[in-house]
Amino acid sequence: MAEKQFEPLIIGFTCNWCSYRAADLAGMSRAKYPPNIRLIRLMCSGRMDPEFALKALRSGADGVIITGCHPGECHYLEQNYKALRRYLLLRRTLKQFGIEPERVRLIWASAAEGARLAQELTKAVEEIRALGPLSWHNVVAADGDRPLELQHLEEVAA
Amino acid sequence: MSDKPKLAMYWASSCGGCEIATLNIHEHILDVDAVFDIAFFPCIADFKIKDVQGYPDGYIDVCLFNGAIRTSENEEMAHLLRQKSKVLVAFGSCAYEGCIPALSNLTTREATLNTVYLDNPTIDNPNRIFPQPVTEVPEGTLFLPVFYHTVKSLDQVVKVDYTIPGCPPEPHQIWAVLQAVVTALTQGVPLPPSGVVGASNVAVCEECPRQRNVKKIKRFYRPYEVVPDPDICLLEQGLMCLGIATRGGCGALCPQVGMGCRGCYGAVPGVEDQGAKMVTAIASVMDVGKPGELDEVKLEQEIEAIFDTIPDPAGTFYRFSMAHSILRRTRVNGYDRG
Amino acid sequence: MKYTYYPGCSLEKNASAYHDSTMAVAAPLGMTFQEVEDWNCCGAVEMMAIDKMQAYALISRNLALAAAQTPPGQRMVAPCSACFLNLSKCDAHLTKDPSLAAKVNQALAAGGLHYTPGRVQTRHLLEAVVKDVGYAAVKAQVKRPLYGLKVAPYYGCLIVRPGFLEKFDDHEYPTSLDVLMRALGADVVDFPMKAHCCGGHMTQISEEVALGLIYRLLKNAADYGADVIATICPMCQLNLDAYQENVNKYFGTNFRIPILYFTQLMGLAFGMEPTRLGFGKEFIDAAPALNKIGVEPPERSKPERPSKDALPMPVMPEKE
Amino acid sequence: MSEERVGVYVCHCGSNIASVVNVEDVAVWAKEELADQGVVVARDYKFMCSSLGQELIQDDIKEHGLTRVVVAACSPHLHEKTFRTACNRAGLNPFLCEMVSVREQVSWVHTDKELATNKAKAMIAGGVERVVHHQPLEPLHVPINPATLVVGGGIAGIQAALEIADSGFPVYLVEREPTIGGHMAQFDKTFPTLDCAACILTPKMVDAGAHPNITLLTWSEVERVDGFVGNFTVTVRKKARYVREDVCTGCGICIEKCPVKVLDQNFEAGLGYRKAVYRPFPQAVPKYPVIDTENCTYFKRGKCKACQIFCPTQPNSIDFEQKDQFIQIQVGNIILATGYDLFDPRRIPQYGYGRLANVFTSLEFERLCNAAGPTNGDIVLRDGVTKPKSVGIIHCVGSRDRRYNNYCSGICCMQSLKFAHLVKERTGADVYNFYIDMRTAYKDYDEFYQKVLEEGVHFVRGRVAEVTDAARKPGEEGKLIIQVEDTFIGKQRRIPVDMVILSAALQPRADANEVAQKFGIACSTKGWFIEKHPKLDPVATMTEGIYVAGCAQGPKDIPSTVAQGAAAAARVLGRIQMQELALEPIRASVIEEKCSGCRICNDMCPFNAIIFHEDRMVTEINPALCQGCGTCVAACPSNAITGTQFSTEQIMAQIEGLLMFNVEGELIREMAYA
Repeated sequence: MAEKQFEPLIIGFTCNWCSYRAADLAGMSRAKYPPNIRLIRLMCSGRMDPEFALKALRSGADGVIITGCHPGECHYLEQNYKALRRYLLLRRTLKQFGIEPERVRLIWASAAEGARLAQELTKAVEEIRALGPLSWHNVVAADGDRPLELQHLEEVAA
Repeated sequence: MSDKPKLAMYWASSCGGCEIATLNIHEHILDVDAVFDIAFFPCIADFKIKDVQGYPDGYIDVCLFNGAIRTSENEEMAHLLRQKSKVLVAFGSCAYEGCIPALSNLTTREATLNTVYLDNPTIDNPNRIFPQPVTEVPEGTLFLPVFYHTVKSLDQVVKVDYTIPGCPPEPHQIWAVLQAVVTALTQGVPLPPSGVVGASNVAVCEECPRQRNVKKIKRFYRPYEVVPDPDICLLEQGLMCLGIATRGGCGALCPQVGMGCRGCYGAVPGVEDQGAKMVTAIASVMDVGKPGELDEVKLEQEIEAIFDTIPDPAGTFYRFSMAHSILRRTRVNGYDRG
Repeated sequence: MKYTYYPGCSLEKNASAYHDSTMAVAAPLGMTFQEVEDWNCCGAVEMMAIDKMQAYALISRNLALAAAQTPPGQRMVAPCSACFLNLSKCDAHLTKDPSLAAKVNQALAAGGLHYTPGRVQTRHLLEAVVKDVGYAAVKAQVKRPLYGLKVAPYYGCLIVRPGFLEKFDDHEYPTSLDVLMRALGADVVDFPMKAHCCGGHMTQISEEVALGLIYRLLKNAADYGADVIATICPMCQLNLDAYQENVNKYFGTNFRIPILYFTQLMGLAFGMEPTRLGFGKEFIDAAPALNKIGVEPPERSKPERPSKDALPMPVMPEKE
Repeated sequence: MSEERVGVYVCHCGSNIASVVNVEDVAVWAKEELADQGVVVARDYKFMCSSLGQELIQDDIKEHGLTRVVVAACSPHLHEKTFRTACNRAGLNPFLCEMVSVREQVSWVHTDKELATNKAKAMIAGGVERVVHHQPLEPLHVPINPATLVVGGGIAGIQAALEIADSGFPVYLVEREPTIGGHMAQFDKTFPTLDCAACILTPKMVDAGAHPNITLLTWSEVERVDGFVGNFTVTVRKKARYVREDVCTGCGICIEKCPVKVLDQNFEAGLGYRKAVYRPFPQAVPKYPVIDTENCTYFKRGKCKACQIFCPTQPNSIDFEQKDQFIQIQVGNIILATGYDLFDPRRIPQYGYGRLANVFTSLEFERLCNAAGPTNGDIVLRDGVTKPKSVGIIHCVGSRDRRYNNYCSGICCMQSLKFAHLVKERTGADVYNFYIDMRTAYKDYDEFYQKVLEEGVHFVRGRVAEVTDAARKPGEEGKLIIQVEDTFIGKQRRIPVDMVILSAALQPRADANEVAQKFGIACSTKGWFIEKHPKLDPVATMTEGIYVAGCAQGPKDIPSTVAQGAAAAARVLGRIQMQELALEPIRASVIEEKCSGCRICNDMCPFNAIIFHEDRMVTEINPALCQGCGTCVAACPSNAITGTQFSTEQIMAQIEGLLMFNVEGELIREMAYA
């Protein structure tokens, strides 16, 4: 039997004005993308708090996608520039935590780019699939730190 | 023994600064002595674990536990003291959130041991001898505590009643907490609700006398690169300061003398991840790229160039709070044993 | 400033005047040249059309040699427009297409060479003079300004057009040579055909076509009253100079416009001996034109007062 | 265990959702598995948005005492309002309802039924976890000042101003030039009907100038905009005219007596002259002249004063001491109609403009054939006398060209056809039009094209390579030769003509970015103002209360410009009639006790909603200015800023819910570490 392929789980953050509507459009035009992505609506990519990404990664997501309006097209004028800066600094920080930059991505998508968003999401799923599971609970818990029996400790300390 | 309340203070994975800070309450230590019996305090008086094990459960009224959980011994002591104490206090940054010991969560246990026993320039260890948890010798079996892969905070192994943050906690804050406990014990006043005590609920900036303006930061400097203006917010001068994301209570001592806050009081209440808050705050106020100014590639390059002036973001932003952060440690490729 | 120097075949033979004058003016401008040892032909204009792979390999050999012989960051200068185009084009294509680079390097390996795309940056001599040296430094060297000499600046079709390089001058209507000539004191005439083709190797394929192309350049220069045409390319110089008599015969004209390298005019303005600058090797004698050079700047004739009916001309941004 | 009582409603949407997602299973699952999260009712229904579906929710709210509602159906952009209203009818605050888009994000984009059902469940779990943290909210109400500011006095601005003023509401019309009229006032004829531009424009200008509801502020610029929809405070700089508007009668004697002639780069497009004291053209509105201090002899050398000496009014209208004035006006809405700039064809040197005398820009040509222009309408060469025997008109100069502007300027084809017709009619010359594609959409335009074709105008399809005076062939001497590839016959052609007209592109105003910033609206990287929706909301902007009209939003012809001016006015009038405005209560606010005054957030808001109180050293957010993007919420390192509807608790809870189980449906939560 062929081994079951790994199904990554990805949380996507969308902007109410562009990428969330692009996702709507992808639906309306019946563009297909893998069901590995679950989206959250924010009003703007500027609302994207790095804590959200950390929370998702720790809670079982294998990747995080942040989406927003193309530079220069932000509904709120320039907040996506702030999102970009936060994303870049977060990515640097996450690298030190051993998280591949490919797992946390930034995609610009306008409300008209339904098909493109679907393509980008598909690409992201495949690339994160290739990286394998993140399973953060294992990263933290599975360190073999089984405490020794108490009497051992007693002999050492006493 | 008298029927005075029993006080304990124990030192797990930490530097000893907390004990010094405690003694630094000066003559108030006499008040402490007047109110308490010292039940366990290895730093100032001789005690054996056996003594503690001999106490009935809940015998110790207040146990100040400082230090992170780095080894199996630390963890066992945490369990033991939890069992024997009515009130367990995570005392200082190590016990609260991992502090400096937990920075080693950014690497592996193996790399840490290598640094200590092999690669350090002052070490000569030709036979590559490392401490082993179990060693057989003709006389029998020797045990050493297990050195954990991940440094944990105290509350990640046992239930903690109170936390006093700081590296180390400020003496006046320690005294204030002890006073509250003393009052509670002597006058039968109920203890405050559990949680963080001996600190402010607002970030360090509130206590900082430096003048603050709308922030636009062009780049960061290492402390040796510039002489800071004595009156203006350090962050605005490009000097890394974690005061914006750090719980106050210390009196903003570091920024006042020109040294950016390192973040030792941990995250502001209500914040889960101090480092993430630094990432978002710092990135928000970097002065680069207005709409329409640069094409996307150039913009990204310029931003990256500015971030290059922050050499170690994880180590800087999580200097004290690594063990208590959302991710807690680095993921080592190939290490996953899931 | 130190450059890697790729002379190219022409500068060894028919364009020796270009080489000599380049060397002569380089010194006062602080340009020093390190010639690529064992360089080979750049493939001229035909090789690309015959076999791209071979052409890339041929050109890359020069790049590989230059890379091996010179420190990183040192720019290469080619005075010949075709050499410049081939060298820079090849590097750009290798950078863009790693599979092409791999193939080329396979070929280079046979000669024990290797080239990392992007390592050698090539500039045309004109660009090096204009951008690296600058107009002010050129002007500072002028000892005998070319007052009164009417110069038509001729760029040819190759150097301003590559779209893969950072744009060095306008593709269609370049002006850098105009400004340079003005810095020498010359009177620069408008030359609308300044970036049109000189005919290239058409003289060898279909002389009639070539003569037509050469004719219109000469006529345009003559229409605007040019005493000389300043060129930046050996091919252009050869075509306009050596075939000028043929043009005259074919079209029944009587053009006598000397075709000079811009470096020759620079040398002249720097007060150098004409023989040092390769003068005398041209087919159309430059002496009569050069005799016109005055000592004083010519008095600017007042622009003709437009008739009262005339509509005003659009305001142009200040020249230079 | 949640204290809230949550109802979950899963819509079939006919078969749109049900054919891919097992909706019955989802509803049963939600009731059983999400009980701990507070779910007390979970149902599936054929069409939740139908009145029966809505009643189902309303009944449950009453019967089961639901405190929260989650509807798993289509996108909230479609039916959020429907379900919020339903909740409201049943007495539940509408903002306690959350929609989960299992149609657009699940059934329409996924095919594997099992995985799609898993995803739908996870999304509902996210919705349930989130909705528990919702807060009841009330919409924000803002009163609307009935006055309107119109910026730009071209035909778009005039039209908008008149529409509003005619409806009885005050308008401030601000124009930076000395007169209103804009580009249209410079034109001769307008396509396709060939009405004289002045004949149709000047009456409107006069109306605007005399309208009791319109305050005309010409020779003025907007300096500052404060406030927000309904309550803008605008500071206008009224530049010194040096002519007293209260006494000047506009007799024009000062202009007559002024000894200084100045090349008029503005109104006459550099083709004619004006005086140092001038009004751009005789029908200017207002009629008061203005002194150009750069060229006035008095301002340059301190003497002359001819204008003052000859001024017949009592007291004298000329006032050399006048200073710029700053005026503050209060308005509820703003219409931006700042127009366009013409592409400078000097940037395409091969077309020879500026070098070759007889190459003209389209605007120069407009002045040339305008009866009030420098040649009194004679189409002549630059020498001022010779009539051209042949004229080449080049389309797309600076448009549809990767080197300059990618876009089509929209008007140049029709404008060039108009030029061709005028040349033909007035000179009988041979006319060549060089075009890439002929774009003559809209009413009566293509008929005009056919008419011009029939008049014998030549059309060459191909982009012109160059315009040169370098003659090569007999017949080319003394002419301008147009080198072009005629793509219909596949040949290079050289066409000698006497005159060349360049139909230059329309470009955004050079200062469009600054203006956009001043008004806090979005602007494309090029400089066109961005409308709220390109199709469905083409005159509003993302900033409440600010509208755009005319070429400032993108190139367009006069009919579209007028239509857009009127449309913007209609939107504003609608707003004024409402008297107050209900705003979506998605707003950020500062919890003052948590604010350390670090000022990280202070520069986060492009709408200036963030205020810092130096005295208390805390930050505050003005809810009326806040647009709810949440950028400051995410920036605050103390979590001292909260955002309604998108609070950190709501998002964090939703993340947890979404990650309840993995793609295959296995629970993740149990694996999470302590």
